Amino acid sequence: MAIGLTHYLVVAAILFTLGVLGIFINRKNVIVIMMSIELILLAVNINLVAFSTHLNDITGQVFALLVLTVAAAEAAIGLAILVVYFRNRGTIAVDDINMMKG
Amino acid sequence: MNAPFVMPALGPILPELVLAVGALVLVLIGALRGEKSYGLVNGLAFVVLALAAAALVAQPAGKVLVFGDSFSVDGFARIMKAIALLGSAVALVLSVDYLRRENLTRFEYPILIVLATLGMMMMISANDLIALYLGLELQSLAAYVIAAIHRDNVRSSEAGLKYFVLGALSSGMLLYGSSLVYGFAGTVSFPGIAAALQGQSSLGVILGLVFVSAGLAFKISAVPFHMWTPDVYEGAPTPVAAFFAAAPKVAAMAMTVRIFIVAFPGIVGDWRQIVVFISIASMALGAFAAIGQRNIKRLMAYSSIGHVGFALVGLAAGTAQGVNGVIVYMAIYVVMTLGTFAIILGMRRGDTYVETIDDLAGLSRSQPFMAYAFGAILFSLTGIPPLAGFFAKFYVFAAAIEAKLFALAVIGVVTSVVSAYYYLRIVKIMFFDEPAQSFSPLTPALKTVIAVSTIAIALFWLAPAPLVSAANAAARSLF
Amino acid sequence: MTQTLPNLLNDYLPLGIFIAVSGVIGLALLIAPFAVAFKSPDPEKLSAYECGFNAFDDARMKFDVRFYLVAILFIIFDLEVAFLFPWAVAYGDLGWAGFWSMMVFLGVLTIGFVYEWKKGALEWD
Amino acid sequence: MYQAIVFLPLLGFLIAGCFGRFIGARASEVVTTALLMVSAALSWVAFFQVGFGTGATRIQLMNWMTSGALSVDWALRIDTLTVVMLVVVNSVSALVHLYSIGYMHEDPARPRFFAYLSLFTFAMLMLVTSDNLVQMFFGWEGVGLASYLLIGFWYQKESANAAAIKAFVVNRVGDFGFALGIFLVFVLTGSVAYDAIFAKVGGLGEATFRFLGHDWHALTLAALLLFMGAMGKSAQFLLHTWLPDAMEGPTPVSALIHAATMVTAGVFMVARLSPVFEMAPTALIVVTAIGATTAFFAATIGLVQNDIKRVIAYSTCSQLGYMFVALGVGAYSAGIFHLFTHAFFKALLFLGAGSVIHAMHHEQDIRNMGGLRKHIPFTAAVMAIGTLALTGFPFTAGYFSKDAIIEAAYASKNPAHSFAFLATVIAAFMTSFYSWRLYFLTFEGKARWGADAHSLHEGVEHAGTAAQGGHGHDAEPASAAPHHHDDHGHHGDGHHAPHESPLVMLIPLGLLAIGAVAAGFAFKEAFIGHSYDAFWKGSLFTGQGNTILHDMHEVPKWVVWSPFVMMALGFALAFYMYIVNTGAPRRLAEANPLLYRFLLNKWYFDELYDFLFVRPAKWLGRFLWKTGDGRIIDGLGPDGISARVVDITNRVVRIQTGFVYHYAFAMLIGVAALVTWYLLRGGAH
Repeated sequence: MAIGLTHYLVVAAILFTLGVLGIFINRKNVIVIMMSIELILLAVNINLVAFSTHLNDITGQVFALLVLTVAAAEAAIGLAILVVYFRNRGTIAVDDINMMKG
Repeated sequence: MNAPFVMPALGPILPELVLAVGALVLVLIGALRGEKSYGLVNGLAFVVLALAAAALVAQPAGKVLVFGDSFSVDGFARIMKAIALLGSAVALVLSVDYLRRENLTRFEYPILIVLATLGMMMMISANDLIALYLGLELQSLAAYVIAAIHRDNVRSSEAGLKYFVLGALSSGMLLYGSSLVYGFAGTVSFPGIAAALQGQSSLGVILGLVFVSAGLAFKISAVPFHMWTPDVYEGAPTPVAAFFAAAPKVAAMAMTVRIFIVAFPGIVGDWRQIVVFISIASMALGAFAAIGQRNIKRLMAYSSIGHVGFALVGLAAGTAQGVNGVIVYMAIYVVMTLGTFAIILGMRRGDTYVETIDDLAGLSRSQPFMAYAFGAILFSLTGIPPLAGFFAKFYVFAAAIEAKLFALAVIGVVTSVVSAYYYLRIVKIMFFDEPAQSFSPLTPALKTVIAVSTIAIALFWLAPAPLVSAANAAARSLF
Repeated sequence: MTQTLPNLLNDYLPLGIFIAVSGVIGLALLIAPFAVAFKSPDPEKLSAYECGFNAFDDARMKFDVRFYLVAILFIIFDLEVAFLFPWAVAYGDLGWAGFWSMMVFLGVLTIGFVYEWKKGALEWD
Repeated sequence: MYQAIVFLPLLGFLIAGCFGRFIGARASEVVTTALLMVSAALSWVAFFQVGFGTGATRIQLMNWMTSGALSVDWALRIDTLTVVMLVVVNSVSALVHLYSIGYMHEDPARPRFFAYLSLFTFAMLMLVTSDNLVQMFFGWEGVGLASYLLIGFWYQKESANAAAIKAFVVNRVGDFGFALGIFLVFVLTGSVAYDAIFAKVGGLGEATFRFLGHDWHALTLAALLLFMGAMGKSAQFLLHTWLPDAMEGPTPVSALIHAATMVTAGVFMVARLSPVFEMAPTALIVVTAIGATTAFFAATIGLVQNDIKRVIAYSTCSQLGYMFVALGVGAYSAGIFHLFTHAFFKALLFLGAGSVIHAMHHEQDIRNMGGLRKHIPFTAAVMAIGTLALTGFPFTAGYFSKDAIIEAAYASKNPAHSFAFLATVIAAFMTSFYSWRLYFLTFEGKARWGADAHSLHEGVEHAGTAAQGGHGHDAEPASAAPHHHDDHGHHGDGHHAPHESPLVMLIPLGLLAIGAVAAGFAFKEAFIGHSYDAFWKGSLFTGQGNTILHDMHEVPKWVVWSPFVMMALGFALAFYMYIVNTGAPRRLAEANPLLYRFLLNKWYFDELYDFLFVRPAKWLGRFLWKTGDGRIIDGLGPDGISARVVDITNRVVRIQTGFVYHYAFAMLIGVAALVTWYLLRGGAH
């Protein structure tokens, strides 16, 4: 069986779904959310690289590389904000992040 | 094999270059001079924004594509950039006094504003998916940090965290959609996508479009991707909320308009349904949810959601006239929003900033200038002629009617009537309720911003033509 | 479309083998230390690591938030440097414009580095 | 010249509004009044030039906005209809400005007051000179805003605020229809400029418009929507409730806005759009019916009201009904003629009432007046003139215009005409009765404000007003207290006789009295007589089958006499009940307690609206919010929708839980919904 474009797309879709589910099913820890976000971005990268190969077009890989670096910056900022939040609240449980509502 | 790599023309991106180099220089200055350098860096940030604006104004008319067609400098980009720069600069003006009183005078703040503005300029000019993503992230990453700039305040850091988590999710969705669009259209360039689709839509592209729209809708805080807005506005320091409500909205709206109009012109029928849906949802939610609010920043958050819905009515039309309406709407919206936030920042007793609506009670007696200016702005936000807000709504509704979107226009009118409730409620509290403790006098900066925005709103009807004709020309540059 | 069941399973055979092999290796690595490792604790081995962790401790323990900071700073520079590889590979085709582009990029990174240095992010205390 | 007419009031507004604090109250008064005087004088020049010459023109000021197919110019449309309105607006406004100098002389916020007055005048001028619907809408909202500001001028007074908000909200209902009407006209004709609309409207007789799943006759729908706006602005039946409450504003405001000008904007609009209405006969039936109902209904309420201003307010409401009857039966010129004459005598009555109130130390209840003729003879005389004109005494202004309407109603072929005729004739009787009742109770008979009666009353009254912040003079701001009325004594111990108002207030009264007597006689021929065509020059459109102007001169003699008879009967009855046998009214009221209460409570309209809209809103508000929030929303006015709104708000806000995962979930639901939608739809094609 040849591994075709569809397989990559399905894997990426599954990863993406897992990432999204991870964001709102998880109630415990914001770090898990960060990981879910990384998962989403990786799913995107799989998509991009798969399409790039399929289309024989380098743009997708360039895009993937940029996504990778931006994701790093995003993770860094996310963690920094998380640390600030932890200092103030003493918890990073997702359930506790609801000072503001309504 | 490849064409030799040549240096791209830098002239057309001079405003962006100014901002980028300026931001780097400011970082160096800040880093080398230490924490005391806020005043200097802040001043220089104004200079940088002003220089960028000057470079923008000096650009020749016409359309230029640079960086392998990924960056488009056209009339539409220029007018939206001008509005965004104005929004950022005024937001920066509003922040100075607040930051000093709250002991937040960190030199990073103006730098982040400049960087976010740079991101917005990229969003506005982006002509392919990569440039769009990079601009968006540059703006968002700066914004996440600014939201949490008040490090010792639990609300501010919660706002930053929420904004970050949801923002990251939304940019993930946008990216996923981008990857699908890239895969099924075979290119990331907007005109290329339009050419590849040839007016036909495949399921993959539609799926991609839905995800891209979700990401875009988050950035303009349209329902159902709006949930972050009230919490972030409430939690973030007020000048930050002012900044978020003005310039980034303009940039995100410009980006939305460009991607729909330039990349998917052939399948208007397909994406119009998305736009109509989120437009109606935003208008309705903005109108209804704001009514129960006590915190004026939260109220303004819902109000901004509603206004985005109104602006989207113009986009739903999908015509040059509609885009014209969107531009006019966003320009007027920015002026009204900045005026409102200037007033919110004026709600200060000594060194304490208050932000509930009840604190405004009887303002007409203690601070008539503030009360009348706010009254005018609120009437304008409601859309009562002859104030500017009326024209904003008028143009988008006119475009919707031209495009035969009668239901959308009628719903828009109805929701604007509903929204009158909460705007007029504030008027009632200001003018008719027993006075609460009065506020400290306005600072000159706030006074200026309030006065200028109020006059602009109140007298717009005398000469709407300059803005409208400029918007008209800008809108045509997209088609 | 109309594959017989054995054929379908045939298609997945490589996957099955892959899972089996990875399982075997994983288990082997877990079990091997018990069989072959020397067990002669001495004070040097039991003393805390340089980073301050005890050698034998709960793996889920809390540790200093400053590790995050270092990790974050590392990952940013690490990933930005990822741009250097494609650049180096294609360097011959790029010419001066390519060279200067990368220099500007590195310059921007350097400014970031100066900032974090001056802010004291590289100091432990 | 026309630019000057329109923009001088704006100049006055800007000067008084921006610099009022620096140049002082006196200068503000003088500047605004002088500018208005000039404007009024120019208006009369324009009136004769255009009406009796050939000066009709269109002055393009600028291209206002262009958006796709929609192009809106900002232009002044000067034709006979416009100049008639210019004369009415500017004359009354100038006199009211002058009058206010005297009336408001104790108020510390005079610059603001005069600025508002000028602003209102400017907006009204914008409305009447408009060249297209957008410009008209603009002026329409402008007068609404100015009216809101003026009704709530004494904002320390709770009831004034309530009245202002009520006026605002009720008018929004009408404006909503008006705006929809404009949209519909634009959709039908592709333009908002009058000329283009009128040119196209002829070909649209059969056009239909699909809305809410039903095909409507397009022009009828458009006309009805536009008329809805007119109903709000002109306080017609069902949307009338704001007008009497608006009497909370200072009396000169009532004279200017709620008698002579703004409330007639609806009449003007229908007349201006006569080509549209002529093409929509069904809409005209509605106009006639609503107008006749209002004329009758408001008159019945007027019979028993005791507040001097409210009586006149209901009378205004009723007279506006007459005008709509005229419009409805196609006699546009008769409607405008009545508008013209009514402006004079109604402004006169209001200003006269103001003079009485001024003389009586802010007493407004006519049961506590009486015998005032001896004390304030000039006011009594002009009030008598105004009353004569209102009731249609031969050869006064009202005689010509009102009789013309009644004759037109009789002669019309409109299906509602017999109802309209009956209603207007009976209303004429009631008009005469309540007008003379007002006059007799105020000026004749025994003084009921004598030392005993008055001091007792005054104690009550002033305790009441003190609770509202110590207002006098309808109710002045607290800052004016303790007030020293240099010219009319002081309150408290001892009582000083009422005395005539200062000259600056009497001059406008005199001028208006001349108008009230002569306006009808002088312009009858031009407005509705033989020089009709020469005067109007086509600015009012009448359809081909519309021969009403001819027919109304051919009605039987008894019809011509009926209004006069009614007037005489009304006078006689009032004379009997309030002069000869003063016990009769009480006995009558006691004999028919239900009817009396029904009328006294204005047909229970406020109570009905209260029950239908306000009460459920309050109940739901309390129920849903449990806290004080309910008051805030409900304080905004009679709005049943507010309850629904609150309900929805609560649901919406409940979604906003504050939890990140709920927010993310909402986003996912959004995406999922859109994807599902496309998948399903994709299957469909």
